[in-house]
Amino acid sequence: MTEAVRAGDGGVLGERGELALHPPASYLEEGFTIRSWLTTRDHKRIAILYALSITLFFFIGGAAATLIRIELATPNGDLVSADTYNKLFTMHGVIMVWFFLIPSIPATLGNFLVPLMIGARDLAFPRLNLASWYIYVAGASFTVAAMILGGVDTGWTFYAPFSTLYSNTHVVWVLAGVFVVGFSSILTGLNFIVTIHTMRAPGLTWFRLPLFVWAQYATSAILVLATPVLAMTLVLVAVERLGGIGIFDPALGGDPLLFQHLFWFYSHPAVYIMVLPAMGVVSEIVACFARNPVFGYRTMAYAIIAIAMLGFLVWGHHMFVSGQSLYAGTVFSLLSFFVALPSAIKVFNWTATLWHGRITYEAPMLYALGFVGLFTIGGMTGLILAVLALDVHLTDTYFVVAHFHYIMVGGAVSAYLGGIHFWWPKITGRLYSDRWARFAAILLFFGFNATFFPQYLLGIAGMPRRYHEYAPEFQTLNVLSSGGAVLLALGYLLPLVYLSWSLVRGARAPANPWDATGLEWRTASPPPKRNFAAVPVVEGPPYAYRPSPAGIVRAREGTA
Amino acid sequence: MSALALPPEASTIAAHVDHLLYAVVGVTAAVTLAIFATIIAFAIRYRAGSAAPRAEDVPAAQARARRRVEAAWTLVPLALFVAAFAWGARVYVERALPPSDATQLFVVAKQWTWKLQHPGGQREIDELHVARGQPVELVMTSEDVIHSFYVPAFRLKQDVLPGRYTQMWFTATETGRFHLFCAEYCGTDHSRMRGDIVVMEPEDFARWLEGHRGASGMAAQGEVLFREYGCSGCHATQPSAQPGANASVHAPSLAGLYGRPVPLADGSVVKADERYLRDSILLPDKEVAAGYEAIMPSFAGRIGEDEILELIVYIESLSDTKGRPQ
Amino acid sequence: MKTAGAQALSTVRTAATRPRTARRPRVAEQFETAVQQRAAATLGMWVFIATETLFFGALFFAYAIARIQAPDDFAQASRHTNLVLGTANTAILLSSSLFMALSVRAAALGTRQAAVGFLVITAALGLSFTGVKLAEYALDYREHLVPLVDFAFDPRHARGALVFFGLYFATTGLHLVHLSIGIALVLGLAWRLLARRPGASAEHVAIAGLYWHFVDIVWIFLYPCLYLVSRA
Amino acid sequence: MRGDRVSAYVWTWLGLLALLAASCASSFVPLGRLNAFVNVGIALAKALLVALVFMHLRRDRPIVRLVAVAGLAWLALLFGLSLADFLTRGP
Repeated sequence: MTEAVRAGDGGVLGERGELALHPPASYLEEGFTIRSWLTTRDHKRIAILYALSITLFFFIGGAAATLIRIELATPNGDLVSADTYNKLFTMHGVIMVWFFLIPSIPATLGNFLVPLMIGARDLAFPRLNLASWYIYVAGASFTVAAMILGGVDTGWTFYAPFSTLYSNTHVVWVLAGVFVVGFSSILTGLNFIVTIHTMRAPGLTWFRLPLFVWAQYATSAILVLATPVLAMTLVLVAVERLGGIGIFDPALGGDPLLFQHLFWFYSHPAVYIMVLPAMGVVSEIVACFARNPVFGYRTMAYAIIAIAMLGFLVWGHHMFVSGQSLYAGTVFSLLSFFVALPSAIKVFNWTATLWHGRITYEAPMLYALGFVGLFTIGGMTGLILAVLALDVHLTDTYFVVAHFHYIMVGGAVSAYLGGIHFWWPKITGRLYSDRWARFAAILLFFGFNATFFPQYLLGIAGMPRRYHEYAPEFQTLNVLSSGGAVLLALGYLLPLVYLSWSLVRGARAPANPWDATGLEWRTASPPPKRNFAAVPVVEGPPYAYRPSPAGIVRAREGTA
Repeated sequence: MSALALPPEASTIAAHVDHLLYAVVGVTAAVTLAIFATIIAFAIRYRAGSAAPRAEDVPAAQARARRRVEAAWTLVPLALFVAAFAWGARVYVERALPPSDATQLFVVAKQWTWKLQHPGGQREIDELHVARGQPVELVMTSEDVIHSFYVPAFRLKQDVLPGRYTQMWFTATETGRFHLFCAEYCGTDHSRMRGDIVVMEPEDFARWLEGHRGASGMAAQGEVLFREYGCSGCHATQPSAQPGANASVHAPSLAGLYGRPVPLADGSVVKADERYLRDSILLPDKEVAAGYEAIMPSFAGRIGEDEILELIVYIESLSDTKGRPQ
Repeated sequence: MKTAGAQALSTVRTAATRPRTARRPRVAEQFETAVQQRAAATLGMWVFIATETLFFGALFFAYAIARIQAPDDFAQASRHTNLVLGTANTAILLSSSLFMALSVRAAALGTRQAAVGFLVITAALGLSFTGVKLAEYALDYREHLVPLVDFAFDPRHARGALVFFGLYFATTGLHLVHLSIGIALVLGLAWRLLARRPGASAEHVAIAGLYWHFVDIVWIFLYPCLYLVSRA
Repeated sequence: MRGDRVSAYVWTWLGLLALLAASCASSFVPLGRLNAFVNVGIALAKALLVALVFMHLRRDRPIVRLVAVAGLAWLALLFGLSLADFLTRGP
């Protein structure tokens, strides 16, 4: 065995593993002009470009959500017209799904961390990576153009024949936007798959990979295999809308359920595109702050792959009352239970990772624990929806709305924020105020539950989704939900403030502020352009938090 | 409102759905709380600096623990899942198969109203009167986009598609007014596409039917259309009678057709149900009956959805297997 | 077990000592070796092909469902496609694949001239395919088979035939776009090989070859779906 | 690709042309629904030839073969599970 490196020393590996006193310039100092950013091929800088873009869209989509919640405070449509309301929820869905959630963790944290975690200098195709971002921007432009032209009222699901024949809004612009942004996802996925396959550092075997990398790998596979189907489906919608070729509209000889099959073939796995990376982030954080190896590491890795694959077999559970055949509905219900199993196992394993730990509760850990709680509720209610007879009553009601917000917002967004807080020192080289961050995490947790838990009850009571006006008996729960949304909105603004503040006034971050394992912590914060001064060689399993030498625990308490 | 904010339970199937719901929510809630309790217990007991004993070698301790728990927490959920699936599927199938004595009612959805028609010819808009205790089967179609017929109090929902019929059935158990919602987003006034299901005692319902009787029943109206559209020129409607006036045309007789298997020209056999009759009117070349030529003109674009339904009810009335009162 | 509370690691090789031999293909900064670079490029192209498989596959699926809905209309419509031109074009494309494969082989063996020659033949065959296809479009136009522009068909089968020809133009058009990209790629590569420019190695020819063959495979499936629905 | 013989390529090409001829000829034989299956079968055979010989799949790394199969396998999922609906509709 060669020389081992001590973690938590705050030092940086030099050319031959010695601690360098004068580390090379960080990637942030490689150029300061706008041009240097817009022409960069550095995966870390591209991650920052993505982070800025998706943050912008997160707040646009959030503004739409805020208006929706205000409108729903009363049963009558008194704030906006029915058409405006329909355009608002369409915009909210389209933006949050394709311009925030799908790229959120992969394109920002994934882009930044995958090469660092596997000890590579960059992704396999850096130019393609930059191209992905430009494609994202192009797709975003089409979508913004549709908004400026007057919006779209089809809902993010674009169900035919409403989208192909009956909607009088700028559907084709949004189709173009989503079509284009799909290729951004595909190219990111392609880049990750090739990178993880061919560029791992010496000794970094598959079962030494951090679970975050496993999750990115599985997500990439979904991106590459599902997104093209969506792309073609959107083309066919446009062909029918513009050319009158009857693919989906029965009046022209098409079949509207064909659209739903094609759409959900992508859009159900898309849920796993959003939540698998979140699971990866949470595994990293829970292990680090419990100071324990992830319980059942191999099982966790297999579960990620199982979810990615089984996720492709269950799309028909969105169609139990659609007119799909009885036989198909039954098959899809059974398969849906199977995909729940690996998810359940993951929750059990995160819980068990806490066992015998030495847990501390910095902000990232609070977000991660929030994820586990909210994801569990979202997953359990997903099981309820997989039960055929219950889905008949609950589908297309607020129960479904609450369910997928628990998974996508309570789950994916919590994990995204947790990940941002966890790796913020690495990305920016600055420390933020842990006190404010913990306050925001707790506020978001309660705000989220206040907003979305009442929606489960609304769904059970029978309130359909996408309703601009509703029966008066639903008002109490709607007011509760809207009240919670105020807390939630405040909670999302807080990180924007204190994280920005840290960029100006935050203390300089050491290379490894959390005493975490993983190669990304073995280089400076922020890392130099080429990530590592020397190619690291890995000689042991991941998450080697135990046995924990006393020195490291002391060092942690010193930095706290 | 009952526990869980459920709406009133007003159909036979609603009770079955609610039992299932209570069971599934009960089990998932119990498991969720157990997980949360464990997380909180571990979070407190194993906080940094606590005196709780820890294993010397945590990876080894984890490996030992896994052998004890992993099989259990994989197999127990799996068993629960299969049970939930089977129970849910049973009620789902029950929902799909109407009893043979169900009265057929007809629903045509259109942005943004529900048009409903009783076999006796009574028409209603955004309101449907039914009798308590009488099984009702809805035959539904849409004139434009996809809608969804949702009655929370019955725990039933079925998408209503253009270009084909979807079915749903229920037996109301409580009298009163219950919400009817459109549950599939259908455009501007989707949220106003609401109505009421009015469940009445059978004798009140009979009075209501009497008071709203139209000029004639659906079958009779269909018979008029059958002549107006010229169908009677070619198709016979009496079992042993001569073909229609236009005797030179060789067309299948419609007497006793409904519900029977029909051999097709391409060798396959289909059941003469609502779908087949509808497609034969609109797309006559699609499934040509064996022994006949594909000479019937298509009526697509010339005939409304409610007229097709009346024609179908008329053709049904020519059959013994499911004759309808006129 | 390591004593350090971290994923055990050490460093042996440094950037300075990374093997940078005098091999011809340049190794980009992010890669360690030319072998790694080639593995990445090949795998990348195959992942791209997998994506494209699903992209075209969804279109084939829509075709399949539409055909199940209106089998007779599709049969009638298919008889109006030009079987002679379609079959000839298939043969042209299959032959182009032969020359593409020969070019990849020649490039791998280092016979530059042969590689360039085969590439040019490949591109020429691709261009003739394009020419025939465009001529066929012109004939389709004359027979009033172009939806949106000029479409007239036996009214008994017009509904399904419109869908058929909509899909016909969508699929062949999309294929033609892919083929045109392939032709540009192949010609560019031939020129750079000839001029001994950077960015043209045996590896590049091999990657372009994979793409070319994939576009060929798409046509292999389009041919029976469009031309051979019913000729009996 | 270095190891392949020219003759292997030429034989493959001849095989492809023969299959093309067979495919075209078979469509003139009235087999009913079987025609479609024959056509798809021949197309699969041609695609397999191109993939294995021209695209060197038969001797490429396992991961590359896995990726190639994955594309087809996922397409089969789309067809298979959707047809579970389309082919079992009706009463």
